[in-house]
Formats: sequence, C-alpha cells, structure tokens
Amino acid sequence: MKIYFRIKKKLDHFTIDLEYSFEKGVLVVQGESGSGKTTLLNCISGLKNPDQGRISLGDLVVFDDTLEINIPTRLRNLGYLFQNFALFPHMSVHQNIIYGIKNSPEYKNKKSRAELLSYSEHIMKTLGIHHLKKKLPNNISGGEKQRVALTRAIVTKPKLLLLDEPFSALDRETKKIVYQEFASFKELFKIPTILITHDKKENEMFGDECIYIKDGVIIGCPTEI
Amino acid sequence: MKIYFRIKKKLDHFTIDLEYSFEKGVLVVQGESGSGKTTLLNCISGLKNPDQGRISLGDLVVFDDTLEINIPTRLRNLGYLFQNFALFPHMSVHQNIIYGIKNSPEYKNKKSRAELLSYSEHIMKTLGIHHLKKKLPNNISGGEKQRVALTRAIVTKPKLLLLDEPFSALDRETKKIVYQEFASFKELFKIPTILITHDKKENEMFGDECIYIKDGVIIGCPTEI
Amino acid sequence: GNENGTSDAEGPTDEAVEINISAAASLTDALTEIQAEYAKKSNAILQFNFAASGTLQKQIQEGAPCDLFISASKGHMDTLEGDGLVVTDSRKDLLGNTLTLIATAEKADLITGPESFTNDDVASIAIGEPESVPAGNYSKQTFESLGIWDQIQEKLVFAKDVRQVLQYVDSGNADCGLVYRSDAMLLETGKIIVDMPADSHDPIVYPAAIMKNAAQPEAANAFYEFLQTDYAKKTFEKYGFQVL
Amino acid sequence: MLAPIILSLKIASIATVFSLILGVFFAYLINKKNVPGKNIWETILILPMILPPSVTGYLLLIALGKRGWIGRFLLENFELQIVFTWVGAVIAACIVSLPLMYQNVKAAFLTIDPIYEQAAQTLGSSEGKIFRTVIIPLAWPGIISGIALSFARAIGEFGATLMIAGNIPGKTQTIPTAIYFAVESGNTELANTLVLIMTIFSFVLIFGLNTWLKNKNYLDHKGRA
Amino acid sequence: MLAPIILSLKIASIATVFSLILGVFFAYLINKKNVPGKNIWETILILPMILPPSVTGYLLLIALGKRGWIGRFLLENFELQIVFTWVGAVIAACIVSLPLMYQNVKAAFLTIDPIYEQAAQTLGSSEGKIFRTVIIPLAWPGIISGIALSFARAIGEFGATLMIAGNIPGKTQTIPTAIYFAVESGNTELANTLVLIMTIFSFVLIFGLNTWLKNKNYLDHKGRA
Ligand SMILES: Nc1ncnc2c1ncn2[C@@H]1O[C@H](COP(=O)(O)OP(=O)(O)OP(=O)(O)O)[C@@H](O)[C@H]1O
Ligand SMILES: Nc1ncnc2c1ncn2[C@@H]1O[C@H](COP(=O)(O)OP(=O)(O)OP(=O)(O)O)[C@@H](O)[C@H]1O
Ligand code: MOO
Ligand SMILES: [Mg+2]
Ligand SMILES: [Mg+2]
Repeated sequence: MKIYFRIKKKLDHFTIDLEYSFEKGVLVVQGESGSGKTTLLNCISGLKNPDQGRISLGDLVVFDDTLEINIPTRLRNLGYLFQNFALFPHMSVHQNIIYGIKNSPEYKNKKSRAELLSYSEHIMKTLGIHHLKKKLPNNISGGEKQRVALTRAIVTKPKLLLLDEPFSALDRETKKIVYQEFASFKELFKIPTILITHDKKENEMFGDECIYIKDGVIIGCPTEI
Repeated sequence: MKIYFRIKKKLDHFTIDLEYSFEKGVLVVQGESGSGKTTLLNCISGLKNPDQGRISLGDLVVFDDTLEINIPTRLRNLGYLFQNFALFPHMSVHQNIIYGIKNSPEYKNKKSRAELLSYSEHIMKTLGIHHLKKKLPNNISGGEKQRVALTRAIVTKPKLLLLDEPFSALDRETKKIVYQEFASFKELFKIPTILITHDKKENEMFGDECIYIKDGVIIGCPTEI
Repeated sequence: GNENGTSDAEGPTDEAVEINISAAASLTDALTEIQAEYAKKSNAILQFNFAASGTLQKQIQEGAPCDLFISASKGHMDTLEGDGLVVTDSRKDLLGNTLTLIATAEKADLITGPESFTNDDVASIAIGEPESVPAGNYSKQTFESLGIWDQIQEKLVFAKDVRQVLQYVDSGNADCGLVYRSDAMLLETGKIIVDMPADSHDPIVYPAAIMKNAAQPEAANAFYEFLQTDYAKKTFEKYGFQVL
Repeated sequence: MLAPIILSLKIASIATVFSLILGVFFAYLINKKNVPGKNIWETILILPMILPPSVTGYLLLIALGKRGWIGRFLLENFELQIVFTWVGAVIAACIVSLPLMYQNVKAAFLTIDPIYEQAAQTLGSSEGKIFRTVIIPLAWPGIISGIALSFARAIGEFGATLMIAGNIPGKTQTIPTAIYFAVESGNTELANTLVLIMTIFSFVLIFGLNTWLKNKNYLDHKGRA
Repeated sequence: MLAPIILSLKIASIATVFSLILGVFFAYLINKKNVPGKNIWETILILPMILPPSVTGYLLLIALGKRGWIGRFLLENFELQIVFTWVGAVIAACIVSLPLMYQNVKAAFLTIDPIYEQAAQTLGSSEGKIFRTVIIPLAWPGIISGIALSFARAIGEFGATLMIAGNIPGKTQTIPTAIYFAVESGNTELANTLVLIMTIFSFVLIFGLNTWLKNKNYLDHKGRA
C-alpha cells in the first residue's frame, strides 16, 4: 500500500511543508523537538487538518483540500500511539487494549474475534503488562503506560500504524523485549508504519526509509546529519 | 548535604524495600519499567508515604514512621520533574516556570527576585523554549513540554532535585544543548540530585553514584548489569 | 428609621411617618387606588405588604412589623387575637364578599346554578383547598348545605388560592369553580353564573384591626378611619367587595 | 399519607430520567456540535429557573390546557389529558429541573480533555460510541451532580406542579403540595412528618449518588498514601 | 416598575456572591478535606432545594424573626431587623441557591487531576495558594455553571423571599413577586413586561458567563483545525 502525503500547514513559528511517499515497511521520522513530527501524524490521522495538501492511503484519498475530501479519522483505519499515550483513564488496561478491537468488523465473527483476543493476550504477556490487566492507567508506571498504548495501537491490525516515540520511556531490558515483539509484528503483518524516534539504533533496526524534519521541512535522512 | 532514605512500601505486585544515602552530586537511579523508581521519588517528595522507613534531607528528618514525622511536600524544598511533566494546563509556559519562584522567600527581595527572574530567562533561552513563553502547555510539543518542566524544577534552586527521565523526549541535537546546560547548572549550584534515566551515557556524564532497582530492591549499579 | 421618607411638598407639614399594613392580596388593586387618594390628605407613608392571609398571619406571629392587618378571613384574625397580638377594640369586619359560581366559556350555557354541580356536563369543579384557603372552606360549606359534598368528590380540584381557581376556569381547564365576586370580576373569557346563597356558608368577612405592638398606632388609626369613609367604600365596591 | 409519597417518587423519578436525557442531549448538541445561537438556546433553557414556578406553571397551563395547541393536539389525537393528571406534574417537574441538568452536564463536558475523543476516533469509534464510552463516563461527576439537583428540584417542585396538575388528593397531590397545605392550615404535625420524610429521601439520594460516584472515580483524591 | 428590577438585581447579586463563597468553601471542606459525615452535610445542604420554598421561608421566618434566636440576637446586639427587609431576601435567596453552587463546584473539584496539586506542592505552594492558583482556575467551568444557576435561582426566588421579606412595593417587592401578583391579579401586560425583562437578564447573564468561560478555557473543543 502506498502512503502519500503532501502537507502545508502554518504553525505559530514556522510552516510545515512536507511531501513524501513510501510503499511499505517503516518510515522513520526524526527531527528536532518542536519541528512538526507529531503534527505530521495528527494530519495523517485526521485529528488536525493541513491548510493545503493531499493525503492518500493506498487508493483511498483521505484528504485533499482542492477536492474538498476529508475522511473522518475513524474511517482511516489506523493505529496511533500518542506521544502522551492518551489512555482512557476510566477504563482498565484490558478495556483500553480491546477498545479498538471491538470496533472492527472481525469482532462480530466468533472465530476471528477469538483470534483477535488471543492475539491481544499474547502481546500483553510478551510485553510484560498482562498482570496489569485490571488496573487503571493512573495506577501504572510510565513505561507500563507506554507498552499499553503500543498494544492498543497494534492489536487492531490497522492499515497504517503511527507511532510517536513508542519506546522512549522504557529501560534497556524492557526495550529489548519490546523491540523483538515489534520486529516480529512487523514481519508478520507488514503494516506500513510511520515511526517517530530520536534513537539511531531504532532507525537502524526498523527503518526501511527515513526522513529528518527541521522547522517543518524535510532536510534529509538522519544518518547524514 | 546528606540525603538518606530507608523506604518500605507494599505495592500490588511486590514490595519496595530500599535504603541508601549519598552526600552530594547526582545519584542515578536505573531499573526496569515498573520497578519502583517513580514511587521512590514520590516517597522522597512526600507525595506518597512509605509504609515504614525514614527519609532525611541533611539534618532535616522529613519522614519517620516511628517518630511520626511527616513533613508536608511544600516544606521539603525540592524541585521535581514529573515523568508526565504535570505542567499546569491553565498557565502559560512562563507562568509555569515562575510559579515556584514566586513562593521562594527570595522573591520578596527586589534584587534577588530580579536575579531569579533573569536566571529563568537565561534557562528558557538556552533550552530553546523562550519563544514559547506565552503558549499554553497543551499547545506545545512533547519535547518542549519536557524542557519547560525541567526549567520549572530547577529555577527555584531547590535543596534537592528529583528528575524523572528528564531528557527522554528530546532529539539528539536538543539533548546536547540541554546536557550542557544541566552540567553547568550542576557545577554552579551543586544541588544534590536524584536522576532517573535509562540512558547509560547520561549515567556516565552526570552520575556520581548509581543504583539499579529491580522489583523494589537495589541490586547494584547499572554498569554491572 | 425611615430614610426613604421624602415628603411631598404640598402635603401636610407634620413629620412623615411610615405605616406598615399587611393586607390580603385580593385587596391589592383597591388599596393601591385608595393609597393614591390618601397621599393627598396625609404625608404618612403607607407600606403595604400584600400576601395570602395565612402568610401574613405567620409573619405577624413571628414579629414582622405591622400596624394594621386586613385579613381575608375571620380565622386568621382570630388566631392573632388569641395570641394577644391584636388591639381587640379596634377589630372590625371591614368588608364582605360573595361566593360566586363561575364557568368556563365552553360550558357557560350548560351550567345554570348549584343544581349543575351533579350534572354529567360538569366534569371538574375548582375550589380553594378547604383547610387553608378561606374561600375553599366557604365552598365546602356550600356543598355540604346542598348535601352533595360526597357526591362531587371526584370532580373537585383544589387550588392554593382563589386566583388559581380563576385561572383554571378562565383557561378552560376546569368547567366551573367557586370564587369571590371581587375575583370573578377579573374573568376574561369565563362567565359569572350566579352568586351562592348567603346562608349556604358562614358570612364572608374581611376583618381589620390595629396590632398591639404597632409602631405608629395613631397614624395607622387615621388610615384605618379613612378606609371607612365614603370615598373608600365606593372604591371597594367598584372592585366587587361589600362594605359592611 | 402514603399516596403523595409514592406519587412524588414516581413523578420525580420519571421527570429526572427525561431531564437527564434532554439535558445530556442539549448539552451535547449545544456544546459539542457547536450549533449556532448557543447563547440564545441557553437562555431559553435557563428561563424555567428564573421565572417563578407558578408563572412557569401558568405558561404550561396555557400551552398544555384544553385550549392550548399542544394540549388540544394530545387530547384530540391520543385522548391524553395533561392538565390535572400526574403526567402534567411530570412535565412541570421535568421542565423546571432541565436547566440544572443542562448546566451541570455542560460544565462536565467542557472539562473533558479532547485527546480521549481523538484516541477513540483513531480506534475507529463512531460518534455515538465515543459519546457512550468516552464522553459520558468521563462526565460522571457532573452528570451525577445534575441528577442529584434535578431529582431534588423535581421532588420538591411545587409551584408549577400545583398549577398544572392541581392538588387532587390521591391523584395529583405530591409531598410538597401536601406540606404546603399542611403548613398553611396549621397542621404542624403532618407538615413535620412530611418534611422528615423528604429529609430521609434526600439522604438516601445523596448517599446513593455519592457511592455511585466513588465507584466511577478514577482519580485519586484521597491525598497521600 | 424600576424599583423591583433594581432590588432584584441587588438581592440576586449579593446572594450569589455569598452563595459562591459558601458553596466553594463547603465544597472544599467536604470533598478535599474529607471531613467526616459527608453524606449528612450534603443532605443538609441540598434540603433547601427539596423543600417547597415557602416552607424554607417559613423556617427562616421562625429562625430570623423577632422570636427566633438568631433574629433576637441580631436585633438585640446589632439592632438589625431581618424580617421585611431586603437583607432577609438576600438570606433567603442565598440559602435556596447554595445547593446549586455546592453541587456544581463539588463536581468540578472531583474532575481535577490531583497531579496538579501535587506539582504545586513540590513548588512550595501553601494550601491556600494551591486553592487560589490551581484548584479554582481548573474548576472554572463548574464554578461558572454554579454562578449561572445560583444567580438564576436567586433572581427568580419567590416563595421563601415572600415569606421572610414580604411583598412591600418599593421596599421588598422583587420582580418575581411583582410577576406573581401581576399574574394573580390578571395584569397580563405588566406580567409580560416583567417576564421579558427577566428574559433579557438571563440572556445577558448567559452571554457574559459564556464569554468569560471561553477566555478561561485551556482545552481545545473546537474539533479538528
Ligand atoms: N496544539 C498545538 N497548538 C498550537 N501549536 C502547537 C500545538 N502543538 C504543537 N504546537 C507547535 O507546533 C510545532 C510543532 O509541534 P510538534 O508537536 O509537531 O513537534 P514535534 O516534532 O512532535 O516535537 P517533539 O519531538 O518535541 O514532540 C511546535 O513549535 C509546537 O510548539
Ligand atoms: N498510582 C499507583 N497506584 C498503584 N500502583 C501503582 C501506581 N503507580 C505505579 N504503580 C505500580 O507500582 C509499581 C512501581 O511503579 P513506578 O511508577 O514506581 O515504576 P517506575 O520504576 O517508575 O517505572 P517506569 O520506568 O515505567 O516509569 C508498578 O508495578 C506500577 O504498576
Ligand atoms: O385575599 Mo387571600 O388571603 O390571598 O385569599
Ligand atoms: Mg511530538
Ligand atoms: Mg516511572
């Protein structure tokens, strides 16, 4: 599936002006703090609108200002790990994780539902958050929240995955496990992913392509910096 | 100033049982996600209470269950960067930063007030958040929030500094700048600091001592892991 | 003190005093008209407090300032007199009233008099709540003297005062009702059918009296006397009251 | 004495349910869907609060009475008479308690961080599902406050109810009406008994709602622990 | 006609101010300081909402009248007479609007994340300062809703006011009292005019509070942009 975006959006201190497309695999986005990475994900997910531009996921044009297309977020079929997690505070860890699954058409079919649920159980176990299942997000640690948010974003097996610094709050031991799981997830489902990270190693491990953003403009690839 | 803590606190899945003391400089705390690092800072700051134990900052015993001492947080004179920042959402970046300064006795003296304020201006400038002064925390990026939270914690020049993963959301370029500033801050004011980090390099750069926590217990120093 | 006591330039020159008068709400229009006339004769300031007689009675009992009380029923005045709050000599039945049958426009032709109460055309009869509204009590007495109290129970709607009876009938929601003649004059669409016989209930009287702890007994008495002049009588009659 | 109690409970419960539905509906429409004329709608909604209840009752009497167009419509088409029936009392109670519900729910909606709705959108939830699973649960404290006030207002409602439903013992006489007439006719004993019953109701109501609220609470307001 | 308007505004404004102070005070005491007997205090606070206003007025009359102990105390010591004065009307209006203020503020307090209070504590703020700078500003939507409802209730208050303050034209006659008696005596024109004036007041109130609320809002409820 080809992901394409051309985004122009005026911010307070600079203007985002990006155009890029990639076919599959993981696009790593790097860039200075405040350079517009999160805003890019927000535009692709439809939570914010570009002033001008066009965004398409495969054949589906989800945004085009000249054609006045703007498909609502919920129909874009994506998984988004927010930088600040945005876990529902009133739902348990488990409820958070299966929230998106329940919306999928596969949930109605008994067999595929069981598959989805057992997959979510598997992820919770490998990421070491299974014992937190019944806890509320306010009662777990920062790194635990991050793993719950990652699980929530991937268990729906979306068409496009948006990950905003998904490993930043993890220690080295935990990271290793999560890396491994993410690698096998990537391998297994081949979901196009945009991954924001400041970590060179993560770029090397997962990045099939990469861009480096500065003040809203692509200025190359991190290895060149 | 000697910082001493002996903390016993039962959590849902294990019990925190820590004892440690250090004289000055930076104590780096490492450990797996969910091992009790944030809980340790919460106990030292007085936001949570140990079930048993004793915490003293220099001559001041701030907690002792047998003596029934429990000095309120606000009198412990510390700077705390929360893992999730906890910036006041209704105050601008600038208001957030000077909020603590206004509570200090030095704020009443005209000369020392000017010093404090010009120091906060200096930090904002070097950390690259000065242009965000008037923005609300909801309208700045993740890394920007982290720098604001760091600034807010250090500008009051507290007696003890608690930093919960203060650099995790920063890109490499920004990190360099913040590292530099933190190093000179450390040099200049020599404030005892507890620094939670998952980054070996940060331990090497700033750590005068270090502990590694697993399931609530100190099991050594990260270089040995 | 009476800090807002600015006296009229052409009025009498003696010092302006403030008289507190608690009067039944049904007297509002009549007394307001009389007040204007009285202002030409005296520079006393009339502070009327208009409310249901029951409310006025409670306020006076709890020590609210009151020089002259004009009640819409004997009972409320009796209570105050029993409490020793009334200058007994000054008590007088100032006004009388008549209980009148009114009907809603749609049913005006079908309702002819007391005999209609038991008629099937009459589905609802509004009266004041007998225990607390004087007019309701008179209405109940009337039904009892007609011997139909038990028979019409199902049709009765109790209102919290006479004016509410009026509104029910005037808006077409109650077929008929019993109100004072002075109230019946306010009907807009409803029709006055007939007065109830005076002997079907206790006499309807509006007793008045000076209060024992009146702050301005003389001035209050002066106004009290004015209420008994021909001018005042004419005015009361204009509003449907009988002058006793 | 039992009849007015049962009747009051019935009227107040039904009125509160309708007021809840309408209050939440209007709060959502006016504050989340940004219909134009917000200030005008809110003015209309708050009017029954500002007008003396007997005036509200009078207006209802005119609208719902035999000659009013709503009253005539219902009577002719459904043989439903509203004046002098408990249905009229429900309508009166609902209308006077609606402003309370509306304002409380509105305030609650305004304090919900939009990030949660956004997260739900990325997880594929429809507007209706977001409303049910995110907005309503996060607005609980305000909704419960609205329920408490509306029920209190509805069960205590007197002026408007009396006007539209009349005071027909055994049919439309509610507790407040009974209290009013007991007080008016000097029946202190009955009045006291009924006031006591009302007080007990309030206690049960407050107790129930507080317990419910506690169970729904996901924030820790207990202070240090 | 001007006198009741001015009087009503004066009474409602003063009553709302007192109700605001008391409502916030009780909400803080009962919900933040965890005084025992929460349910009982709240029952007492909500009673004036449940009892028919004329009953509330009667109870006030008994307490504040010349024979009541409060009334006698005030009269003997301060030569202050409450019955039949606008002060009585203020007290009545304040008491009937207090439940509204309390419940709204309570709901607002319960939705504030305690992390902000904790952050303020680490920055050295006293309880009073946290109250002023953190709790109150974060509770704005609920407080404003409370003000709107309380003012509406206070300016519309009639039953209790009539009982304690009387209906003395030019001295204690308020708009609702004037409306009530205008309707009672069939003076439709005057009643309509007064109702219109009330409606205009409501509009100005709602408009003002909404504008204020907008300025105080730090969350973005405008949807995608
Ligand atoms: N909600 C908002 N409203 C207005 N401006 C915003 C908002 N969020 C971010 N900004 C500004 O837009 C710019 C880009 O922000 P963005 O969050 O996209 O940065 P980022 O690249 O994700 O940074 P970081 O690595 O620190 O998360 C920054 O200058 C920031 O201050
Ligand atoms: N508010 C809370 N209530 C109950 N349990 C909690 C709470 N916060 C954390 N915990 C639990 O306590 C344990 C220690 O949490 P803590 O936040 O101290 O971990 P941490 O070392 O800071 O982890 P991280 O690196 O992921 O931030 C974890 O098991 C966590 O689930
Ligand atoms: O004049 Mo009355 O006391 O209102 O019936
Ligand atoms: Mg970001
Ligand atoms: Mg932590």
